[in-house]
Amino acid sequence: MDTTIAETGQLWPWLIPGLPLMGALLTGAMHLAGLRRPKNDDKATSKPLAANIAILAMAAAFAFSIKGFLALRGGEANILSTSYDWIPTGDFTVSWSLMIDHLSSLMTLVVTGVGLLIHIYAAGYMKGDTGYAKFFAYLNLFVAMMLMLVLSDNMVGTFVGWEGVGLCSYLLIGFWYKDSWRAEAAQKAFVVNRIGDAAFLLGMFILATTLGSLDYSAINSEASLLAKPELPWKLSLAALLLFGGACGKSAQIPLFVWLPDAMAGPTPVSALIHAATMVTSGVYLVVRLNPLFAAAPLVLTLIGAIGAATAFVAGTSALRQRDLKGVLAYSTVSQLGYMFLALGVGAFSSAIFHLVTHAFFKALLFLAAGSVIHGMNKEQDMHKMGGLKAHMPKTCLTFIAGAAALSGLPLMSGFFSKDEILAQAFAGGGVSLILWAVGLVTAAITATYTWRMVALVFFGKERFDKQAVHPHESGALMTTPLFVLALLSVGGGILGLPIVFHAPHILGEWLAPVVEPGQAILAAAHNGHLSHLTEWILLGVGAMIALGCAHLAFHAHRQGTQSDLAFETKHPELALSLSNAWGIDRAYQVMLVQPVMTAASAISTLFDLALIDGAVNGLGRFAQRLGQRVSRQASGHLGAYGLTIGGAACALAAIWMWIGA
Amino acid sequence: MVDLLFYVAAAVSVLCALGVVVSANPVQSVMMLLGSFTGIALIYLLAGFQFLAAIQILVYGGAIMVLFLFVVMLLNQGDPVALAREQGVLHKEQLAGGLAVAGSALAVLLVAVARTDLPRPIFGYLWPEGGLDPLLGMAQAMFGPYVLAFEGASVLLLATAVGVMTLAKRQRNKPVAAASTSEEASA
Amino acid sequence: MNVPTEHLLILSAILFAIGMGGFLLRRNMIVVLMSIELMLNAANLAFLAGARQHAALAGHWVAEGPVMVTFVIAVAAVEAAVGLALVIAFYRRKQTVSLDRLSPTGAASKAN
Amino acid sequence: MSFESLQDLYLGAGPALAPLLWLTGGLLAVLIAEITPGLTRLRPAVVPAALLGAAWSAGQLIAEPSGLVLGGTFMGDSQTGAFTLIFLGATLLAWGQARHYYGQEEPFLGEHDALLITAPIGMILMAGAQDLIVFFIGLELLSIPLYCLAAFRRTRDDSVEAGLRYFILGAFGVTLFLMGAGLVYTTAGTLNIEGLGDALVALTTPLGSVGMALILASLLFKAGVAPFHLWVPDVYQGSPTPITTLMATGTKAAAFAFLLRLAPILPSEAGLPLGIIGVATLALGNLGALVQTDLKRLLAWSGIAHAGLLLLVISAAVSAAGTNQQAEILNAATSALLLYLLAYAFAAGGALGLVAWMEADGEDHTQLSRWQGLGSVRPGVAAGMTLFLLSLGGIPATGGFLGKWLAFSTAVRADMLPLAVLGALTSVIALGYYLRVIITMWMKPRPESWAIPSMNRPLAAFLAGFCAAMVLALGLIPGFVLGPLF
Amino acid sequence: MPLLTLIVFTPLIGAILIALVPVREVRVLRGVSFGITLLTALLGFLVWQEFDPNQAAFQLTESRPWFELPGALAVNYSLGIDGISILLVSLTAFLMPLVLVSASQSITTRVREFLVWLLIMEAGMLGVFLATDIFLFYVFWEVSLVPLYFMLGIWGGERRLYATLKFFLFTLAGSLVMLVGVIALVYLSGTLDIAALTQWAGTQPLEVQGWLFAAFALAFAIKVPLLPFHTWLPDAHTEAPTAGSVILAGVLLKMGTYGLLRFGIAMFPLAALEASTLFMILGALGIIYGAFLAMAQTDVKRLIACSSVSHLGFVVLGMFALTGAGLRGSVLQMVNHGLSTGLLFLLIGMIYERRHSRELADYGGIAKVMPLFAFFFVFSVLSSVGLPGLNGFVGEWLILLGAFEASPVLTAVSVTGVIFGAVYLLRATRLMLFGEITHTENKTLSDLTPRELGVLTPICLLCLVIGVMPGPFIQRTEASLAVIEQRLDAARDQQAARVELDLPDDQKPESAR
Repeated sequence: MDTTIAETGQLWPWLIPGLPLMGALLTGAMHLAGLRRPKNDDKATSKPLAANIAILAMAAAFAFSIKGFLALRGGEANILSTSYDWIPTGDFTVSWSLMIDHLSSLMTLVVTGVGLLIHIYAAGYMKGDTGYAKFFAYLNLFVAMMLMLVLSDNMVGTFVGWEGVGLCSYLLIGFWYKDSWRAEAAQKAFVVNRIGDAAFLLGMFILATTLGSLDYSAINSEASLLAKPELPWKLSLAALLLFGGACGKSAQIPLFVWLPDAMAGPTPVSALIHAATMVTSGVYLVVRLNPLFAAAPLVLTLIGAIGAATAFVAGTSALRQRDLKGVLAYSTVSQLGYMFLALGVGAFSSAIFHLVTHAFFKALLFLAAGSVIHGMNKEQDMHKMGGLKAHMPKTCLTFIAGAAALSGLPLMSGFFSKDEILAQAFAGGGVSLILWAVGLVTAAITATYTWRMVALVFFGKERFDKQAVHPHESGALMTTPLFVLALLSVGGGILGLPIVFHAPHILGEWLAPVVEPGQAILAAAHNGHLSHLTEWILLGVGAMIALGCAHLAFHAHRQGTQSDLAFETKHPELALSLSNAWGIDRAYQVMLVQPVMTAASAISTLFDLALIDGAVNGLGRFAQRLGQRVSRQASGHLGAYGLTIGGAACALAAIWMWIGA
Repeated sequence: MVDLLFYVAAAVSVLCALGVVVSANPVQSVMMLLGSFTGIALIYLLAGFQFLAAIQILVYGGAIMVLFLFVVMLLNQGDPVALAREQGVLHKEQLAGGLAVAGSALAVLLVAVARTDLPRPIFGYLWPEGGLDPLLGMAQAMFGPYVLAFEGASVLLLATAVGVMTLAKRQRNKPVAAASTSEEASA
Repeated sequence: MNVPTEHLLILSAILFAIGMGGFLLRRNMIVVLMSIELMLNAANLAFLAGARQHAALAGHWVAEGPVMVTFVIAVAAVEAAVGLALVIAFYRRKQTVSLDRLSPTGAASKAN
Repeated sequence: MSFESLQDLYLGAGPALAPLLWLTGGLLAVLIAEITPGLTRLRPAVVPAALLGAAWSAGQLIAEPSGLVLGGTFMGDSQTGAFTLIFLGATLLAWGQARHYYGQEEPFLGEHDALLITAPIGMILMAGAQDLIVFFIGLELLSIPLYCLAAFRRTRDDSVEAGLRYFILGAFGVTLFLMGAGLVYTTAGTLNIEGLGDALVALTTPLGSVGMALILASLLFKAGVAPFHLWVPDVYQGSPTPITTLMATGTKAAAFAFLLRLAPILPSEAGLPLGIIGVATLALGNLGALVQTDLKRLLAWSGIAHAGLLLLVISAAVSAAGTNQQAEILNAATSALLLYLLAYAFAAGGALGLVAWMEADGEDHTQLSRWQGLGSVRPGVAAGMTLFLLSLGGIPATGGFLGKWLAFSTAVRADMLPLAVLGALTSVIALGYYLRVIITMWMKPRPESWAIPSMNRPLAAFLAGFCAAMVLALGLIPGFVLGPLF
Repeated sequence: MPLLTLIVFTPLIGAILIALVPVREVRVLRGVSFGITLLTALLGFLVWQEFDPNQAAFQLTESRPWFELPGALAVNYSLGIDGISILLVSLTAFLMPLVLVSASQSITTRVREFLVWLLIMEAGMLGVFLATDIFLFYVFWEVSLVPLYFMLGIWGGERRLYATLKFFLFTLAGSLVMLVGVIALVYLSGTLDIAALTQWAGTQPLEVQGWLFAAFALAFAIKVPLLPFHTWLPDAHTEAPTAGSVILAGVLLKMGTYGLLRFGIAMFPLAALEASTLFMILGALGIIYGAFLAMAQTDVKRLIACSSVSHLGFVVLGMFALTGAGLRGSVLQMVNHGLSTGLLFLLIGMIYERRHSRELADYGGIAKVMPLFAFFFVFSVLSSVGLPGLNGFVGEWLILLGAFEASPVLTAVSVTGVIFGAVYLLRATRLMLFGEITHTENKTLSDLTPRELGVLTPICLLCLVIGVMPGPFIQRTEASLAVIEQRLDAARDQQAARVELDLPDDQKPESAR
């Protein structure tokens, strides 16, 4: 890590997470203040104010992100901003410090940019909700935490954001807490995230104890140094555990189960947290620590494998969803799998590329879906939609743009990012070829479910109850962000055009200083440079598959729900298990959750109450009973007293005689 | 001859003591007790303690026995009705226990006696020089070092008189004067 | 008399044991008191045995034993008086001198 | 022996005997006041006057010990003086509690006082005895008045029976002592403690051992140590409460005072068995107390437990015999016993005093259930009782804690750590029943229909307050006791 | 100015003052006692200010001869404060006024008695932390038991009598064993001064240290409470009135961990090293076990109580890791647990006063009618589960880091406590706050009053401050902890030398324990 740190005295980077945090505090205070007021108070006055504050905070944060970006672009070294010591551990000290480097700068741009759009959208979407100010407080807090996550110079700071976004996710999933299933989903999200966090913690401890520091710069330089000779297994273990943390946050097998349930939150939340930002933090972490992971090839392979598996499993699940947001949720999991697949083959910048484009088009898809749901009076079942193109053209248009990007139709942003990953996998050779194959299949699946969704929602017959539902287009506040995002989804590809286009890979070059150390370590392992021809062929294959599957799926579902129902009647069990993510969630319930709860009640009643407490109380009762017996000796029967005293005297005399002897 | 007399006296006192314990009639027990005390007094005499033999007879025979007899009579304990009411002589429920404890007491004492080698005086257990009796020595000790015990005993007698009087008095009639009673005289 | 001290002690022990037997086995309080008197006498014999033993060893009379015996005899009288007074007090309440007629105690504790 | 030599003998013993003379004088004065019509009214003043005079003399004795007096039969040292103070305090408490306690027996208070003032004479003789003869007379002087006093409420079966039980067993105990003393005398040729100390070899012969064991048995009986403890609950419960106070505090103290004198002449191997007996007694007493529903009986059982702990102290002193820290441990044991007994006297005496007070409202008020919710109507009484019980339980800031500290520290210093730990653990049970009383008083509601206990007993209130103050003072500023004594 | 004496005796004198106020003047009683606790808190703040973080030894010391024990042992009334106690003293002084205010609503019967006990309790607890004479320490140690006993027994719930007895006897059993240990220590060393005792004990061989350590550790383990001795805690917590629960969780349990540190680790480093694995195992087991217990509870107060077992497992784990981070973390976590669990108990108390039920099943959906309550509840839960940015995280993180150095495996086991903590606390949150209101009684619940907000807010703010800026808190402990670390290092050297010496004789160090 030769990118040295130039300036440490600057505190303005703190404004990037700080402003949303202030926004959160302000809007939160507004919410709390609103609670204390009489019920019939005019809340309307405070409402736009809350949204405005939040949006303003986001805009300012975005502005400062750009400032950071420009500073770096101007050739400045990484900007380190240390405020004060946080935790002195005795051996080293953890500080509150932020670092703007090429990676974090990019992430802040994405987070604040997409976040800003979603905020604007949410101002329209949440209109009329009683928890309006609260919602924006949470949303702003989330952004602050996410920025903390990506900006922190050390792992502990990242962990603050890491858990902070988890918390906000919890709060937002359970935003409509009156429905207990939403509250349960929130709890599940938090707990599953915590499993990952626990692994993260352990990984962090390994690094802290072996390397003596938790600053990224120190870890990355140390790790790459250690990588040269025999790698200590401890570092591999650390990498594995950190990946465990990433699994939790980025919803990878085996910890992905919370994400589909997380759709219980309001749709902007799904867009922001469960598609664009928080779930990508796992990817961010691996890239941030790329020398460490590069130095642990086994872990890297595992990451690739898990990524591929997740991509496939989630993709197939997405095929059978009837819930609009369900499809998107599983799609997100699947795409995250893609990113991990990329990480697994050492294509760090490709993963980030996909992360960025995914943030664009998935946010778009969610927001558009939100617009649909909004227009359909909270209806989410695709089987009860159809033909919405006519009712909400703007939404339809933007949704199709997103779908095209997601499914990787040629020249869309997703096309480039996905194909870059596939190309890298193919270039890796050996085991990576399997990953490539899985990726390709998943690409086909992706195209299939995406266009199934498009067809079911916007085309074909109108299957909803026309008396009850009057689909309508959303307001400008909501559609404007859609268009911005659509633009980004379509054109995002220019960030990373393939080499064969002979255009600069903007993103790759931008990230080069960050991923270089990792790449350097990996360089020894494989040097996958593809010939231009191969790359052309791969691009072509990708385009063909995407187009073909998209076409087939669109036409199969255009007519309506028949093909879905046909499949369900033909393979009912398969359909069910597919729609439930291969039944993994159910398996967790049966194999993990229930045993733990049973064990808890068993420990509580059988072990603790019966055994330990029983022993304590038993001791008490035993003493009581013994006391009864002892007490009963003094019965008032003088004969017995005499016998005891005489006998005892004799015994004492005998003992004494024995002692004397 | 003198020694033989000791064994006779010892036998008498032991037999009488047994009689005290097993007699059904308390009056008989009192008489047996008197016999036992007399035997012991004889042993005192044989051992050279004439004064002690005398007070043994005087105090035990003359006072304590009379006291016992008096109470037995007072409470009609010789009466057949009373005898019947007391449900047998011995406490059958704790016969075994009592015998065991008494027996073990005897055993412990006898073992202790048997296993201890008391030094034997060269000239046997004959009277020492300087008189027939340790009376002078006793007097000197009582008014010398043991004066505290002696005076204590006198206080004890006084307290006993008060206590016994209080106990034996019937309730509700409060006499002011503390006349000496038969109990006190016995001391 | 040239009887060894041991024999006096044995006599004392036997009388003590008999007294203890009476004390433990008889129901009649008055007889129990008599048994105590027997035991006191047994103890007195032991004191005299000691006094004789040490007098014989030392060649002159020793005073402690006989003094003790005197006190014991006095105390025996005292105890007899107090004991009988208590028996009378008890008899006045229960019209009996049987030890078995003492009320049982500690019964209340079972209620707990 | 000439008159002059006798004069020397007597006069030298003056300071040591002064407390005894005060008390004897008091006894005579009580009797004279009782039978002289004009002086009857003076009688209530006589006993406290005599007790205070004796206390003053005892204080003098502590300040200037006169050592062995009367030809080595009596020890007039500060230890005797200190124990004397405890005896006098106990007697004073009992005397105070007895005012207005008796109903029908009130006319006999003269006799009562005469007997009451005799008991400490015996106790002092026991505490100072350096000769078994003196001890024997002391024992009788203590016991005989207590037999009579236990049966003092002749209108009640339990009182008469308490006296009878106490007497029959006590007389049996005395015969054990006498038999033992006889055997000891036969082997060692002396009844003097110092002489016995010189003839330790004789005491380890079987005959001597049996003798010592029988003496010990009788002492343990008086102290109420298991397995000689069975009489304690019955007698404590049946006796008039003031007399229970005297027995619980005075008799126990006297027995242990003499055990302390005896400790140096016991074989050091006896330390362990004695310690085990002590801990067993501690456990037994506490277990017995755990299930009692009568306060007096509960305090009796707890008294047994306390005796067990004190025996542990004695055993520490015994086991240190012959080692180079004998003197040190003996000193520690002495101070531990004294302080423990002092604290115990005030705590148990205070508690029993409150019981006696409550009894004014009915004979069944010794029942714990009758104390229910007392804290809400008579918080002062309940608070006092709480303080006394906490002191008995050895909670810090009370005298009981300091006693416990010293007691355990003696055992620990004599390398009896396991016994000390066992003792500590068994005393947890003690808190179980003390807390039950506290729970009853404070944490259970008082039935509406129950009358509020009367409060018109200024002397009892004063004594309870005094005890409470002493318990606290011993816990918080123990220097005033520890300083002059040790 | 004898600051420490003032801080101990202000509540005590206050208690006497209160006792003189007529029972009926409830307002006066409350006002005066609040004033007194406030004054104490002010004094606590002064102590905090006066405290010199760079000094490792006791400071602000005061000493006066008290009395002399036989054996020429001078007992002194001596107070002092160092890095180990400063946080706890401040915490006690800080919490008390708030507890008092919270109690003013819930306690309506026998108010004067309650206030007297509360003030005595404060004096006792402060005394425990401030005493530098072991006799004085022990006196305060046991004296602080009594007030809680009464508070529990008089103002507690239905099974209060059982709980009081259990609480008292359990703790006392440990205390008495400790008493024997104290006595042995004192007479072996010939001093009662804690600093001198620490010096002396450190030089003793393992055989001596081991026994003494065991005697002390048992008492503290019961108080903490460590695993097999924990069953008194749920009962006591469940039955105690809110103020009692808060004090119990906030301060009283800390007496155990404080003791383990001062009289376990600092005093007997060799023994602590030997016992460290055992205690870490107990701590880790406690974490998991407490969490499992909490998961199975249906009574929310009992649930929080069980969570205490789990949280204190963390403290013990970190402490007996015997590493710099672990020690720091455990010292800080004592405060954190006091704050966050105290908060939770306060909140449970507030809802209990409205609804008179502690059953989870009787609630549900009350976030709708009590949004402020919900806010504070969630805040407390988050603080309790150790969310970064709040106090719990800093302590837990340091503890786990420190523990990881000592035993990665046990740390891995303990880390699951982080997960389970989220499980049971969020479950409770969900069942209480979220979902539809199913009980009609709950529909009319009123939200927190300003007074209640006044109680909760300062604690929450402190949670936040410790979370983002624990520096001033940790810094004050550092000097003293550094000394402990030095002692431990010396002991480690000694241990190593000993192992080398003993190796020929067939692995003696194991059996030497």
